[in-house]
Amino acid sequence: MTPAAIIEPPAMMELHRVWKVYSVGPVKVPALSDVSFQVTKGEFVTLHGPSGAGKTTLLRLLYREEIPSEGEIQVLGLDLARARRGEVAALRRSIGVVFQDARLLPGRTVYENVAFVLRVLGTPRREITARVFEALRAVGLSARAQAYPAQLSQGEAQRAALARAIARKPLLLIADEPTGNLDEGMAAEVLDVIRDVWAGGTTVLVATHQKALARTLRRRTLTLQNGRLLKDEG
Amino acid sequence: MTPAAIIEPPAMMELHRVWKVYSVGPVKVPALSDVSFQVTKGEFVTLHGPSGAGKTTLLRLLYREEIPSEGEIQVLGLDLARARRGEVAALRRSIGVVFQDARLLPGRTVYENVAFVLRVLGTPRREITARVFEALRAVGLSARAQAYPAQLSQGEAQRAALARAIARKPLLLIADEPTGNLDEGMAAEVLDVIRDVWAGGTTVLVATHQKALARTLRRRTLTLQNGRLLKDEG
Amino acid sequence: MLAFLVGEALRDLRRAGRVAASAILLITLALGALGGFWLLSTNLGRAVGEWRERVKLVVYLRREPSSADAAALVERVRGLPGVASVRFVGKAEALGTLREVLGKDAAVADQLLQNPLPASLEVVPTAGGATPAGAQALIAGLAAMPETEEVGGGVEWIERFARGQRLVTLFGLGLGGVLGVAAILTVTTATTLVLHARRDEMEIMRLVGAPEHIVRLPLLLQGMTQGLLGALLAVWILFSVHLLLAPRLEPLVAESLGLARLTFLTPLNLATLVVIGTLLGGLGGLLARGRATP
Amino acid sequence: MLAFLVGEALRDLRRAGRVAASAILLITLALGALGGFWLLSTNLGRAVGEWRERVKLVVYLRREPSSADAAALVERVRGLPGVASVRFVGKAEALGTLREVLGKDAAVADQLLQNPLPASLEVVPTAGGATPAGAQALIAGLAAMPETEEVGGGVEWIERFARGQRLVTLFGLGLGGVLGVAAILTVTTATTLVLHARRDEMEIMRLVGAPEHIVRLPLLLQGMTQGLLGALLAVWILFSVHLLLAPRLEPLVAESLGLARLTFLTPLNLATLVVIGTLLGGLGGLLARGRATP
Ligand SMILES: Nc1ncnc2c1ncn2[C@@H]1O[C@H](COP(=O)(O)OP(=O)(O)OP(=O)(O)O)[C@@H](O)[C@H]1O
Ligand SMILES: Nc1ncnc2c1ncn2[C@@H]1O[C@H](COP(=O)(O)OP(=O)(O)OP(=O)(O)O)[C@@H](O)[C@H]1O
Ligand SMILES: [Mg+2]
Ligand SMILES: [Mg+2]
Repeated sequence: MTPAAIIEPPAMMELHRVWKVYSVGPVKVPALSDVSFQVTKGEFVTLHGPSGAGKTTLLRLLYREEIPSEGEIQVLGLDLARARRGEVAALRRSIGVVFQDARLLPGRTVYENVAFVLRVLGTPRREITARVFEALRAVGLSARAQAYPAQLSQGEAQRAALARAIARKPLLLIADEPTGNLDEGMAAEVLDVIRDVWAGGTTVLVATHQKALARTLRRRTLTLQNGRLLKDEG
Repeated sequence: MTPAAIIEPPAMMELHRVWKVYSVGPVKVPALSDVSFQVTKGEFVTLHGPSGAGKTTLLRLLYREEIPSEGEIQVLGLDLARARRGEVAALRRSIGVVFQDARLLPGRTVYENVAFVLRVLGTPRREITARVFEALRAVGLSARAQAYPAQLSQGEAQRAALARAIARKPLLLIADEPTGNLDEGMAAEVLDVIRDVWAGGTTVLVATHQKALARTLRRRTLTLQNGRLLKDEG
Repeated sequence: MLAFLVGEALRDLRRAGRVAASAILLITLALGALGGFWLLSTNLGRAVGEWRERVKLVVYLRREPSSADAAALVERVRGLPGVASVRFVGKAEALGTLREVLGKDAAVADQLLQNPLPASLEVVPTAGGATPAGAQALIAGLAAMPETEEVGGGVEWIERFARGQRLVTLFGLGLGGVLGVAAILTVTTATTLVLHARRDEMEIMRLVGAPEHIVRLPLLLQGMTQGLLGALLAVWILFSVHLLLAPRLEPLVAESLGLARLTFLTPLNLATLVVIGTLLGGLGGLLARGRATP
Repeated sequence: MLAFLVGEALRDLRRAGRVAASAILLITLALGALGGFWLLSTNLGRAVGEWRERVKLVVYLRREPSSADAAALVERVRGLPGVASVRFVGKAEALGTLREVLGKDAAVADQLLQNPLPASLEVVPTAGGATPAGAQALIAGLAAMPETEEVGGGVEWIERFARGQRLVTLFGLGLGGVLGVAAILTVTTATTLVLHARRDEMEIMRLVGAPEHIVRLPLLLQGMTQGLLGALLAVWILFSVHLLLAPRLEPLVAESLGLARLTFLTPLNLATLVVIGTLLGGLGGLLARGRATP
């Protein structure tokens, strides 16, 4: 399934002098300026920064929803600048992403949304139901399995996106504000789920604007501000 | 512009034994169960509750995006069960809503999104530019005026929605998690903006799942859980 | 407020891009077909008019009347119902005509000892007299005159004429049916396209309290603009095709239908096409609605 | 995996609802028009074939040959290039024909002292001999024979025939052009519709790493299903229309084109229509793409 290069990566990800400049009409918006860092396999990294700091932009570069204006990015040993379409798809299947805006398939129920990625991975049919419900139970959504995305509250949608990301047991889990729409109790539960996934060997990268959350996690924290990497500590 | 009944309302809003039950296939989801309360003109009310408690559902009923399964709702003196389409539109023009998912017009820039509601209200053209920039400055977005919604970070989109809601100086401001995607510093600024609007005479209803926020505001707080109104205190 | 509405309609049209172009072309196609049929039917109608003038009944007379008697007879026949015009043909004229008709074989006529052809009246019936039933009555009336030896000559023309009209009608019905389907499809598709492009936007507009006319009118104006553009395009295409093909088709048409010229649509026809297009487009815009307020 | 893909295609089709129905009907319309033209052109082709048999040249002979000489002459003419068949018409037969042609005026023929009509050969040209150029050569050859008095009779038929063929070709080109536009529009519109309905979904699928064939193939299958349904509908409509109209049109057609029967399309023609429809639909599905990976 995954190309040989992905099996034993030198580093989970590696960014070298990455810039991302958006053009809005004549205006240039530098969303990321000269960002370099490395994450090794099995790390748990928190990406912290205020609104508009460039957190989502950085994560998007990692699964190649965007390409950098300058600089080099390697994820799971794959050089994203040179990757072919099939390789990008294979890479994305190894990464579980919790999008900030959930991005569930609008025409499918919660169950079908989670089952879809498993089918795409070629998971045998008889395993799928069990694994989908296991993931939904973990995020506390098994009761809403038959609901369509438009029928979910914001917090529920985000948890469904988390279930979709973890059901496939990814090598890398990227979560963009996974607790942004959750109350404290629910947020703690969701963090426990993410910690369990990490304990199972998955590398984790969580973006958040909540200082408190970053502190709670007590992990390596990258701090972004105005597109610059201010601190790398923990 | 606004019907006579709206000018001197007996109460800003009044809910009487309101139920909202959604059907998801054969399953009935009771999002709100037997909710009754009143808000008078000039109040600042916080609606608190965990994810899925029914906060968004309750707010939707107030500007009639949804209709209750049972019970009666009056807003600004208008009985929503009996309101005609033109009356509903007039009511919505008197209410500023910050949607949880921002809901900006996707084909228009931030400036145009804010200007649109002013034009709809019949604001003279020469006033519009000044008022739009005043609102954008208040939420710290004047630099992003020419960006389209897809070019905003989540936090920026939510602030644009707030600018749109306050630019028209509404009688009632409804804000659904206005700080959900904001860091602490930005959240405090946004709350100051909302307090200023309230100080100008607007009645305010803010929904949040953040206990800390509800406590900071030290205002009347309605607490929802599983669709039931648990507490009404402050 | 009007400037605002028109501005909204234009920006929508610009943004709709390929979708709008597609809707415009669909309307062009439907109107082009309609106009083409109209063109056809106008010219067929003219052909039918000319055919009618060729329909004539021949009343063979028992003997050649004096010229005064002939004039009186012509007067009398002209008074019968269903008669448009009457012409007297003397024996000598009849032989002359036969000689022309024979052409190569005219030698036959030269060999005659005496003129065996009878004098006759050529009767052109009115539109009413040219229907199968009207012709029946007219023939009966003509046959009943004491001067008449026999009536003949035109009946098969009348039937051919009636068949020709049936053919045109059938053709029109068939094409009309197909066009009806095309027009309905055009409107439905345009509506669906516009709807898809605007549903979110319309819903948000309603939620911020935009009055219904501000939500809908731009769509209506946009639809009407599309319809107008489509119609103008169709008129232009029809005109070009007519300009290009008419000179080439005329010899063939002259032979098969007996028309010397293929006329184009009148300005009134063209204006009607443009109005229909605008209304069709407007209907598409009008039908499009976002999620209704509950 | 196949079951998954087919399942995806069917669920998309179901969800597309009105949009899919619209696309299907557009394909039906385009194929119906194509099939209708085909039907027309098949029958016109048959009519042209029958016209050709009516084209004949008449060689008027200086004097009536003996029956042995006549047979030899016929043999010789048959050997000329461009000649399909030859028939000898004696003086007596010619007068009999004239009498039939005169009908009402046959009295003229009875008054003759002697038969003034010449004997003749009726020459039917081959397809090559029936072109304007071929006829020119054939007429020259026939005129050069010592027995020939004059050649005539068929030239205007040949020109009429050539014009008829030109008319059919022009008609075909015109209709073909309109159909081309309709087909392209159909595909574009179907593509746009499908795209609008699926753009978000396809983008999300790509983001979760679905391989390109899983993103695209259901769309292709869905498009092909739409095309297939549209084509079958078109065939059914053509069949019904033919069944309904053919008996009514046949008398008119017999008169104007000389065809006794209007034939339907062959099974091969129908299969081709169905294949074209399926390919058109598939093309629409194939062209639709979400936002490309950067
Ligand atoms: N597609 C785009 N086009 C133009 N500018 C963009 C685009 N996407 C993001 N930006 C800008 O880049 C900056 C960083 O955006 P980003 O979404 O990465 O922020 P963020 O840290 O995720 O913020 P938040 O916490 O609010 O989600 C913002 O100023 C934003 O307006
Ligand atoms: N359209 C709908 N159809 C079916 N169920 C719905 C619909 N909208 C909301 N619900 C359900 O109603 C309940 C309340 O939803 P609501 O959006 O009001 O929650 P909330 O308090 O706003 O949550 P959050 O803080 O996560 O936004 C949830 O369980 C949700 O799944
Ligand atoms: Mg973000
Ligand atoms: Mg909510």
